[in-house]
Amino acid sequence: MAKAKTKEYDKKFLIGLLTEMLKIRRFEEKAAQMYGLKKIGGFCHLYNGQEAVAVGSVAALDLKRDHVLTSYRDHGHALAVGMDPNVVMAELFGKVTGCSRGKGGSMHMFDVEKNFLGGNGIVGAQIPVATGVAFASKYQETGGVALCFFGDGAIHQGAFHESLNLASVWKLPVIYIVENNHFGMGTAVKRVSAVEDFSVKAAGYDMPGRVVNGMDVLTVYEELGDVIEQVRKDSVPWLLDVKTYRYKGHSMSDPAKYRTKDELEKYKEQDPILVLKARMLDEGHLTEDEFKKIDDGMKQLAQASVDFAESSEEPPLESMYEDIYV
Amino acid sequence: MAKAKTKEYDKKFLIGLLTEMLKIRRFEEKAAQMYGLKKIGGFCHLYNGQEAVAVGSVAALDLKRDHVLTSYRDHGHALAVGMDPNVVMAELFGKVTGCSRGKGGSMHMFDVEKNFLGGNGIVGAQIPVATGVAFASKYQETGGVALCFFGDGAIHQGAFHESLNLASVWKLPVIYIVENNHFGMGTAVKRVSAVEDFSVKAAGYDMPGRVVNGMDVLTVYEELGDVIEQVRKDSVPWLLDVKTYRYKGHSMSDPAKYRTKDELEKYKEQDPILVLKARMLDEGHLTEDEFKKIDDGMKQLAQASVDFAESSEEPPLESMYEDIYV
Amino acid sequence: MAEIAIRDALRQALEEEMKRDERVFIMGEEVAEYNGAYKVTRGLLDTFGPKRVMDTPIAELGFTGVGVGAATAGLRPVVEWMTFNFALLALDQVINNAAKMRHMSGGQLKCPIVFRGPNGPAEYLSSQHSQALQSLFVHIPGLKVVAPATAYDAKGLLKSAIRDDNPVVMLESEMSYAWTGEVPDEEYLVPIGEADIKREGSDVSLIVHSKPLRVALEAADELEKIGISAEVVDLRSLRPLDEETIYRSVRKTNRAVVIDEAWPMASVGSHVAWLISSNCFDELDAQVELVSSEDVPMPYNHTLELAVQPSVDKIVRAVKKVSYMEQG
Amino acid sequence: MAEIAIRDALRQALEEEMKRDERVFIMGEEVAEYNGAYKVTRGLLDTFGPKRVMDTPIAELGFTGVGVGAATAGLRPVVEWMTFNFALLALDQVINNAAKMRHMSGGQLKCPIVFRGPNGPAEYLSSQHSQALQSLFVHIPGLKVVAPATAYDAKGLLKSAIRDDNPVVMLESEMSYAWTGEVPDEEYLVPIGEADIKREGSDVSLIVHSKPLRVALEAADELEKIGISAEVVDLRSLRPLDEETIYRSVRKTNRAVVIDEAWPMASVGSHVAWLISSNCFDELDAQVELVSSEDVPMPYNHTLELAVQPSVDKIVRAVKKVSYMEQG
Ligand SMILES: Cc1ncc(C[n+]2csc(CCOP(=O)(O)OP(=O)(O)O)c2C)c(N)n1
Ligand SMILES: Cc1ncc(C[n+]2csc(CCOP(=O)(O)OP(=O)(O)O)c2C)c(N)n1
Ligand SMILES: [Mg+2]
Ligand SMILES: [Mg+2]
Repeated sequence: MAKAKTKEYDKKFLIGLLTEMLKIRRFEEKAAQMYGLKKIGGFCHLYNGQEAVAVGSVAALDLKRDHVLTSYRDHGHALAVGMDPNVVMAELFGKVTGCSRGKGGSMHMFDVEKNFLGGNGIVGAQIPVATGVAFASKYQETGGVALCFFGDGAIHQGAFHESLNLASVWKLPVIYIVENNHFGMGTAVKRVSAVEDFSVKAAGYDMPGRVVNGMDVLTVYEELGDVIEQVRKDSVPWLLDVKTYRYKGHSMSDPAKYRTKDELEKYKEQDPILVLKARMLDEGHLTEDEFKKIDDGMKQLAQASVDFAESSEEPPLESMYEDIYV
Repeated sequence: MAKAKTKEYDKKFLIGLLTEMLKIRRFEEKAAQMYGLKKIGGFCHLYNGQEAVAVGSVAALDLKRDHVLTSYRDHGHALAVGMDPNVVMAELFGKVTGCSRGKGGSMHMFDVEKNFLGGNGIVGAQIPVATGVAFASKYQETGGVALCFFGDGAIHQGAFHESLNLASVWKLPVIYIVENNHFGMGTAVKRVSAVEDFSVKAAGYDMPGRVVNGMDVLTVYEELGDVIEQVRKDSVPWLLDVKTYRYKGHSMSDPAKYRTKDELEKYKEQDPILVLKARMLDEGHLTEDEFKKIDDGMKQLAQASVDFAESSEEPPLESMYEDIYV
Repeated sequence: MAEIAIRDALRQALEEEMKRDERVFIMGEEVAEYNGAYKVTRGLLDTFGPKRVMDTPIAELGFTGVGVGAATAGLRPVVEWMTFNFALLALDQVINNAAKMRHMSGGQLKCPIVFRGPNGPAEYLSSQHSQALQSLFVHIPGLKVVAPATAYDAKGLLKSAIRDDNPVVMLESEMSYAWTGEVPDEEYLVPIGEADIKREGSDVSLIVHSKPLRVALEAADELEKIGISAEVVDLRSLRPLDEETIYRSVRKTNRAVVIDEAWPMASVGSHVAWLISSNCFDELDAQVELVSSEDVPMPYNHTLELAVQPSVDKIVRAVKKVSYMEQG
Repeated sequence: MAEIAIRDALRQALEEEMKRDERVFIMGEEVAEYNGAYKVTRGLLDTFGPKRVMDTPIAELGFTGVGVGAATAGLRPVVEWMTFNFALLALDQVINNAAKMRHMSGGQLKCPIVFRGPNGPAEYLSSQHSQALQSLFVHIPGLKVVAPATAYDAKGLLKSAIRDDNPVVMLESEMSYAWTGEVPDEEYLVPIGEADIKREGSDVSLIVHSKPLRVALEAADELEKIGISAEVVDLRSLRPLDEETIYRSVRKTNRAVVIDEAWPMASVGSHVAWLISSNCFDELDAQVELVSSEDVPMPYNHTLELAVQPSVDKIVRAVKKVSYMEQG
């Protein structure tokens, strides 16, 4: 795992990353709280702990031409691509002001203008779709790259295998990013995978692969920047195994008894927000006061999104017949 | 590709291999002829050229406890495991005396007593099934090994990926054998595969892999013997890329315009029957006369199977309601 | 008789059959260490160990096919799909292999396997996670399909399914796992292929299966209040279908409403409605009505998702329609 | 008007639409260099080059999903499945993605894609390769499904399908690719969702789709000989279904036989039979009969496989039954 190079970043950029991660963290905390109050139902897969992955990756993208696709654990990516927290929270509330008009809920955030194509609830099913999005970019010569996020559990799906071979044979500009949070629901990676580092699978598709430290947003940013540049230039797919960790249970109903408190605490010591904060304090790019101010702002944003969702309308009954056919 | 070691074989054993290969070759020629006469219909995928693969592999098996599964290109395996050519030909004719009572036809040869579990028409679908058969052998502690044959085209199916991971995680006694005849229908391997040697895929499942020369029956026998021994001992799966070639079109309706005559001729020079014959002549294990006698015998066997099939009954109409539920 | 939840009835069935027959084992995502996504397999790992209670990777096609192979080679697997929505990935192994193994081999092989898990809508899950997919399985000869809606039937049918030498698809329901019902202390089986009259009546037959049994029974209560006596026929088995019991009921009541939480087109519901229409043509006093799910993907919003499904109100309205009663 | 084969009509549709719209491309196994397993795409590689006519690996789930992604991102893919039997492997991408993309995104996305290939029994292929699987697709809201049986309809419907902004499943048939029929020289479309009366009649309605249209028409000829005037309604589109045209015909003839080469349970056939039973209840003089495939996996033996499918004889018998005529 390569470490973040000690590049020089300007303060504004770093503040941006920090803000994005805090935005997600505070939003997810709010979502959890609202779930507890039964304002949100169903599955609700939170992103706490994994913020550096979405934020670092998206920071390296050009969303005018690049695309992002992910699984049901999608609030983080939705916010990272720049979706308004209001419409994300409203979607969680099932309100008509939600990005998917209350049809999709937690697992199905979409924003076509931000080139964010969801939000897929079937484990691994976004992998062929993202491959097809990359296909379209190549076909239309947009220069766009598709970022395809999926979990460590998804890698054992046939869809992964079929897609990677296709992407390699057709030289598609797609980056497959395993968000390896070490568990698929209650199942530790090792119990269901023949290999520990998924990057070794890349060779089977004659594809470059790399392991990335997903707890450090700058590492993610730099590695992705590097890879995206290559993909844009050569139009060849990549496979990245990005190691990260989720602090919460798999979904809101999971008490996460399958792991130790120690393990969780160990990861929290490398918390991506703390890591970046420490570095910025260290480098003089941040003061505790500034941090608090940003953080408070993000808390307010999360609260505002709840207020927005609360005060939004339910979708009208007839809307059940809408959004099916064009 | 390892060459056949110059082990000492007794004449009887070598004659056995030669006889089996000739049995298949002459049977397939007969089948082609019968197809031309419209005695056989539908898809009919012949095995000419690939005989060394089934014969060499099965020779290394213990069919009291081991199992064989393959694709629709299954006449060769059926005969190699010792099925009576009569019931195989009768099945091709759709007669009630066929192994599958005229229900299965060319793609679905089965012999439960020979532990030959088919004969699967869906590309790659036998891969999970064979994995499950190995699972049962391990569960029941029979010491049995499952041989799973499939084509170079099948390797891109998700079923392959899911199965190999499962077999590796669960340490199942299964050997995955790509019968790499360089084409999936009209598609050359290189056009649809990111890699040329499939054995490289094994590492992605922490599994040993090897390339085998499938045109030499003794090589196949020795390599398989070696691998089977290891699998039986350690109960770990293997992936073998066995290079071979099919002389005929994909099925009887394919004129095979996608390859050159030269290429075909080049492979025919390494014809597995000729290769073994030459070696046996060389080593004094065979005379031309003996060869002719064996060959004539196999031609007669093929003809006898046609006679048997011809004179067999059609399945009764009511049988369409049979063999569905136990 | 003990009053237990459906999830526990299912667990008892698994436990009893695993004790009875060493060849029975269960596999699926999270069935072992996590005790099942919906806790149906709770405690089984402790009782039977990892050889017989196996967590799988998320690879529905692969592990379903492994089950098919294991069944073909002499074991009796129970494959749990975390939900039927994910089973779409495994359909090839179910339809092209499990359902055809015996046929393709001319009767040489058998494939004694149970595929089970929750089917149909749960709550707040949107369209990929709330599908009642029984039609896709019922359509296929070579499969059996059962759909219990009470603890008694769940246990008895699962035991029969495990003992059956054919592939059996068992439809459960997330929303009804917690429903309780009486289950005998002694061992019993519910035979596959027999419908059950869950409530006797004389004016109209409500034909139902799976979770909507409950709304059908509630609708019968409502109907009683307005003087309509509804008979509730619980199909329990969808393939084979107990046509005789259905027709006997309809020939008595002369009116039928079929309830199915799946989409209407090419569904179990419309099939049963046609069977009745055709086979009871002379006895029917009105057309057969179908109360299905709306023909739309399931929305996430809870009000909408309830509105999409069969309800007491919709059933009552359909009954009034076939009774030629003015709509309110 | 030229008389051309269905396969050529389909190719013309592809060619015209690919010329018309740069975003249209076709992919599938053997569609390019091999000119299509059934030669529907003959010559397209030469005309449009490898960018727009793409051979795929044998990876149905993968390339179908790639199509879905490409459609979502602005292209208009035509995905050829070598046969529908293999499409079972791709069903998750069709049902959970293509059919729901628009819904899950609250109307933000659209998925203009055509899935096509031969469906239904061919000859001497046994049970894995001879399945009529339309029910599985027709069941799903979010999809459109078309099933032409003439060259005219094949061309016109494929062109409409390619221009449609929704996912459209097009059922073709290996056995009918060679059937010829007249096709106008000028451009035309056949709208999705309109049934077509292929033969007018007054005594009984034969409702059919896909390949069995031919046996239905032959049966109508036979029936004429015994004085029964049969109207043949070709559904052409299965989703949406042109219910009005069906009912109009049945309200005229008062008798209906539905023909479907798929298995009977939870099928398009039994669904249509129920729709008629229910919506024409007062106009029907007899029950609606369904002539489906036998409820068995397809045997390889040719005599058996013919016996399994709908035939002129079976249709005539069904018509006699709904006409209360003595059986011979
Ligand atoms: C095909 C399929 N199978 C099962 C599920 C149920 N399920 C939802 S998430 C999940 C675990 C996925 O783990 P991973 O891919 O590691 O992603 P993470 O949740 O850790 O982000 C499972 C089994 C599903 N949604 N889709
Ligand atoms: C899932 C599936 N897709 C497509 C087909 C049609 N098909 C039959 S054989 C074949 C080519 C297979 O090639 P390969 O795996 O190399 O085996 P070979 O025929 O060379 O032995 C194809 C595409 C099929 N039977 N199943
Ligand atoms: Mg994970
Ligand atoms: Mg091949």
